[in-house]
Amino acid sequence: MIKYTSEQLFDMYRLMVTIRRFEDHLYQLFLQGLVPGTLHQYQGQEAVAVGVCSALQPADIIFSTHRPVGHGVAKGMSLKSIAAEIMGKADGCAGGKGGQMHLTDVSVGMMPSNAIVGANIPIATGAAIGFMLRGEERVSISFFGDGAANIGAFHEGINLAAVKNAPVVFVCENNQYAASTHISLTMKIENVADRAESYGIPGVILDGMDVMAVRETAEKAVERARRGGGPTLIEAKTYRFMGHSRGDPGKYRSEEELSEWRSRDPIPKYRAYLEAQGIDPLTLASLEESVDERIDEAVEYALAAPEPDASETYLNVYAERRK
Amino acid sequence: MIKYTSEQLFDMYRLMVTIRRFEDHLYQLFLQGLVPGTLHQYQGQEAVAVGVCSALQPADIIFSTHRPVGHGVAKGMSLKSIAAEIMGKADGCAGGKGGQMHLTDVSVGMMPSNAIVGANIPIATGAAIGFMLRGEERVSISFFGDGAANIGAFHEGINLAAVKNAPVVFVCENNQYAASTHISLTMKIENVADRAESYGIPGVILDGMDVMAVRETAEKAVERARRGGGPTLIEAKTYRFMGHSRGDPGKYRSEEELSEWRSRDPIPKYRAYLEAQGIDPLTLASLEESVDERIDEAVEYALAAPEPDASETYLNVYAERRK
Amino acid sequence: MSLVNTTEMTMAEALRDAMRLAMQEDPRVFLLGEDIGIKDGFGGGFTVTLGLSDEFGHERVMDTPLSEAAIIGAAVGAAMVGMRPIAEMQYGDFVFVGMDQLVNQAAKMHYMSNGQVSVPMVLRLPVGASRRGAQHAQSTEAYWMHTPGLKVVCPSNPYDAKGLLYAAIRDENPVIFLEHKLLYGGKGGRKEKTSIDPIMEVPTDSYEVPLGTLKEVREGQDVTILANMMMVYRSIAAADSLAEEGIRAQVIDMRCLQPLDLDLLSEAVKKTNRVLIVEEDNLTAGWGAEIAARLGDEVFYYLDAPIKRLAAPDTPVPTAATLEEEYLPTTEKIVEAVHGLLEGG
Amino acid sequence: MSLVNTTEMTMAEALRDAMRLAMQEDPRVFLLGEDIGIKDGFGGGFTVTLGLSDEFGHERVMDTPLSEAAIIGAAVGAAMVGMRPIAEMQYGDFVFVGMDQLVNQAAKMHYMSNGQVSVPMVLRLPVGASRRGAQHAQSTEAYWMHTPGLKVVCPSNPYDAKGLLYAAIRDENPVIFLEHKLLYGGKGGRKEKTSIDPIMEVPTDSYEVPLGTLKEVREGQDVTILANMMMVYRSIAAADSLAEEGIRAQVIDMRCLQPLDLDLLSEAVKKTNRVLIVEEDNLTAGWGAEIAARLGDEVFYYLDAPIKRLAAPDTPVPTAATLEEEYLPTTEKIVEAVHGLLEGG
Ligand SMILES: Cc1ncc(C[n+]2csc(CCOP(=O)(O)OP(=O)(O)O)c2C)c(N)n1
Ligand SMILES: Cc1ncc(C[n+]2csc(CCOP(=O)(O)OP(=O)(O)O)c2C)c(N)n1
Ligand SMILES: [Mg+2]
Ligand SMILES: [Mg+2]
Repeated sequence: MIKYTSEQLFDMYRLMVTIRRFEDHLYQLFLQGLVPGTLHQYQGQEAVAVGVCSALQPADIIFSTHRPVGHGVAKGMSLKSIAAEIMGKADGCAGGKGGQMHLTDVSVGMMPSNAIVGANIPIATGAAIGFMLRGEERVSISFFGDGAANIGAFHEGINLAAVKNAPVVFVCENNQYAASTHISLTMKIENVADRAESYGIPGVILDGMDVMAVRETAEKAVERARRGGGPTLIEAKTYRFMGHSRGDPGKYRSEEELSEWRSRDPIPKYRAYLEAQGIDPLTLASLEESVDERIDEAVEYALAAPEPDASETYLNVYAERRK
Repeated sequence: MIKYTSEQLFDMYRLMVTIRRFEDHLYQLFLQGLVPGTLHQYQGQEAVAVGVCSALQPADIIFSTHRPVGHGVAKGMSLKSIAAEIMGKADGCAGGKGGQMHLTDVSVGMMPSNAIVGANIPIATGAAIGFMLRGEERVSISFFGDGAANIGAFHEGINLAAVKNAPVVFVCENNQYAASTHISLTMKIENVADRAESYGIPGVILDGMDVMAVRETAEKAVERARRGGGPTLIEAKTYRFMGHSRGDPGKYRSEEELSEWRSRDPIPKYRAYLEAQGIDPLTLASLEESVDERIDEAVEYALAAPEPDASETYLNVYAERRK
Repeated sequence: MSLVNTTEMTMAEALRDAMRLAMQEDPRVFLLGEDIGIKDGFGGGFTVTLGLSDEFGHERVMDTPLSEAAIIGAAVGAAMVGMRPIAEMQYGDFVFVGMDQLVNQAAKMHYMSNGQVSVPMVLRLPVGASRRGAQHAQSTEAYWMHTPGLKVVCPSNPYDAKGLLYAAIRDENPVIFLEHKLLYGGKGGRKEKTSIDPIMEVPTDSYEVPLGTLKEVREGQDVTILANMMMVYRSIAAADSLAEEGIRAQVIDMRCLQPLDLDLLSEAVKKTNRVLIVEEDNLTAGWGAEIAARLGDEVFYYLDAPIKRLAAPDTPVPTAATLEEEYLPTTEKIVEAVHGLLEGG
Repeated sequence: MSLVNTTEMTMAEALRDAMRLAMQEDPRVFLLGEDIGIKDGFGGGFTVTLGLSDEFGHERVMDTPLSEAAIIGAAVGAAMVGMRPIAEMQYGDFVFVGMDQLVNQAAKMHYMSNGQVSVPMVLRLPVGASRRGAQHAQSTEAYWMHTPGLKVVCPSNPYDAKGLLYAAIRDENPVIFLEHKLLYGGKGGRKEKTSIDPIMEVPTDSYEVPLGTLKEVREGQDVTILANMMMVYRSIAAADSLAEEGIRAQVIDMRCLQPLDLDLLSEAVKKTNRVLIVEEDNLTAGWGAEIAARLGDEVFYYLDAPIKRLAAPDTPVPTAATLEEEYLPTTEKIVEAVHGLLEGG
């Protein structure tokens, strides 16, 4: 039973392929020493960002993390603005001031991504409270990882959202690791979603490598929140194919584990699903080609973009009074 | 089936009556303007402090809160040192520097009580980790209220204790209120103990007005911790008969609620239990008398004790190197 | 020439009035904190929000669980989507539980987003020693002055309190608003032991006292005393006693530490050539250190004596009355310090 | 006369060695933090704990969940029962998540208990800008200088790093130990982009560099430059270039800000009569402000020019290279500031 239009199905595929190839391209640039700062990459987790963001209305907003490229692309940011920001260029989405961990484009609802693990949870709750007070039927999404599930902000932010019935959906991307530390060392229980019971809200565990499953679950939770049914804690079991950040070879992970999860790569899985629905592989191939073109364009744009002028350093510390 | 000696039973009664009458006496002093600082009183919750502390070995330690008098008395602090500290006198347990919210007597295992709600939870976990590393068979206890169950330190402290299997027992005194805010406004679930599941440790709910039930539950949890079985979260349903602090008339609580809980006063309940065990009411009466004498002595001592010398202000900021 | 309608107000009443008027005028303004709106409750730690939940309801005067990181974090999030939250810490010292949300989020959000997002919020911190010990007495100005992106306000009287709070609510940036416990003017059971309760005629309408301004509260040609909150009163008392010795001490109320009106200070010191900074918090790396360092550079050649600072010693705040009194700068100590200054230091 | 056995060490190796020796000598010493002991892991954010868990096991080199309030709080609790914990924040900026445990607990415990309990712990904070933006670059010294009960240490070279860390571990008080990211001397993939990797001969045995001491790293009669961590190197480079113009600049390494050796500073300034303070963190209410205010009082009559401060502007730390470079004080700016000082300011 396909309840999505082929346009929606294509869109999801386009976004997932874009994220994967864009991140792979950035990694190559890093190897060539062309990436000035750090890199926390999203390959392997594409189904979560795309599944959740495709379940949103345009006016809904997302709060991302130190690993924001997938969320930014899925929410509709331009590849140019992301690439330029990662390269520390003036035309970056934050003028080079934010950098890879601080991507933002309010015009598409991508709120500033946060390099403090877990800090976006109470912030997303506050945005949702803001929507309630303004009578706006908007929903806010908080993305975070398995590591974030053990920090105080997770507990306080979700509990506040629960008692205020705030229109926020908490999406935990459990990729099994917080940097080099496996989740078995940081929690005695297996599922982050089981912690939803402490706050009296629904907790849902799902296969984060299945974009359709993610989208359907996200749609239910987002509509529930929009209708005043309060927050949901979604735990997407997933995996990152790269190290934690730029130079991390990831030796703390076994080869077997990595290849086992690679075998569940969300993109070939979804491509097989599309083909099973009778979609012509050539269409997908041409779509992938257009993705590559857009990525090359964006990277060229970023590499050619000017550095921010030194005088920018002193601007935007304080916001001016709006009349 | 009485598994406690009559001496132990008497001891518990003596301690509960001491706490009740001592706090009542301090309230009278407050009304006479003789208490310089603040007061957060323990009347109504005596069974929890006495039940838990009587389950401990002498070398075990407790971490108390802004409402520490009951814990301090139950752990064996002298009434004189408590009264003098509350009066801000030099002979107070902390020389007048700590005050009512910062009672401490390390010689009896009463670690400095904490005026930051929830802050003693990770500290108690750290002490327990210290015992493990030192190979000492000691247990640390963290007391806190229902309000503390919603703060980040609760989540981080208990989770760390759980993953390290630390010998610590968390005792939540759920007296239904955090200052003027009823628990129904701060948590969507009913029982704090249910949050134990988030950390993979046992959670136990008990009638905090029944000192025997508290002691038995505490003994199991303390021995479990001492044997390396890890932490337990105990939730004692209890009630405070006074306002939140010194001048609070507690109008946010209904008369019915207060009188309903007063009808479950832990002291007459325990006294009835003792008499049912055949203990002569006269023995209890004389015991109460000796309590009153000791309280009067302690209050006189405190009222007569000297103020700390101004020069003390500058001492004990930094600890000297011990050779 | 329309007469301004005024009425007698305590600090608590003036602060409450500023919030009430702001909420009436602007639906984006809302309050959140512990025990601030509970029916028959406290009206916040020091009665400042008493009655507001009856007028505006429990959504706009929102009681929260005991979760300071979530209180500040939610204020940041709400401000980012167009609201103008006023969050209360029941005591200023509890801000450290939510410090990341203030220092790493609220203060840096506008800059890190290159101006795309701003965080128009006020965080109210009751400060100052009040016989409750080290975790219920800190003033904390210096932490906020060292955090770019925050504004820091510390009124000493009801008129300034109402005007500065009203201006802070309308500011586009996170404002740390310090309120001294002994100046609230609480009545009955809520009256603080050692409080000075300034009561003043305050305009009933809304008005702004612009952030970034300081106020000379006493003229004097011989020495300039810079003080804030409770220390303004002790400095004025000291100036009165100095006047009896013919020493004319100027007192400037440092009601806003960020942005800082350095020109006003420089002009003042150019005339008096001697400066004493009086600060309730600990001496080392206090707000006074920055003022002394700035003026020591700006008006170096006008100084006839070194810039002196009188502050609390570098100890946590003790609880007992005799110790708290020793800890706090007193009028006598201020007089003594001025004498030292006049003898060329 | 026994020759001291030495070997070449980077900062990371010197710090690791101090901890290794302390752990060998004293069973009370243990480490806790994120990713510090994971098999085939990072060895902490900057390789400082690499290999220690192989030697001492995973209890004494304890990996924790991502919970900074619990990491610091557990260190406080363990220290209170006789252990000597060394906690690591992966980046200094994350300390704000656990700030209450540091400012309200660790710093005040000894005082509030009137000496009954002490908190002998070390909190290691990797600091300094490294192209990762405002939440991964703060230095934070000033916050700790303003918190009585804490000691503050910030070494610039491997010799001092090992000796100061060893002394900090043996101190009875909570010590905030700042380690600059660009001085670690990381190798291979972990090498920071803009790092200066000081490698030095360091004694192989354990030794203490006493807390509370400062170090003249370059003599000079004309001006005194006070700097810490990375700014020591930029100040020395500036002194070299000034020397070519015949200007003799003294450079003092401010390796310990609390306790502070004010006498050494006063004596130095009495000779040079001119002072420039160079600080990587934001200017306003930075550690330089306290030093300028103190010296401005102590040696006022010896100053031939106002005490100058050169620090980062009052902005969060920008990420892009051109902006970070503009933000950080540079050797050129130091030279310029000294010229300004010599022309009488
Ligand atoms: C409060 C805080 N502590 C530590 C760090 C350093 N750090 C950045 S990402 C990370 C691991 C986070 O793991 P998780 O939340 O699972 O996200 P993932 O990286 O797996 O996407 C750590 C320890 C940080 N940024 N913030
Ligand atoms: C972090 C923090 N926030 C707020 C306060 C102010 N305060 C002191 S006690 C209290 C209520 C605590 O309620 P609970 O934990 O249930 O303890 P109880 O007073 O009921 O024993 C509050 C809000 C504080 N001391 N610490
Ligand atoms: Mg993870
Ligand atoms: Mg309670």
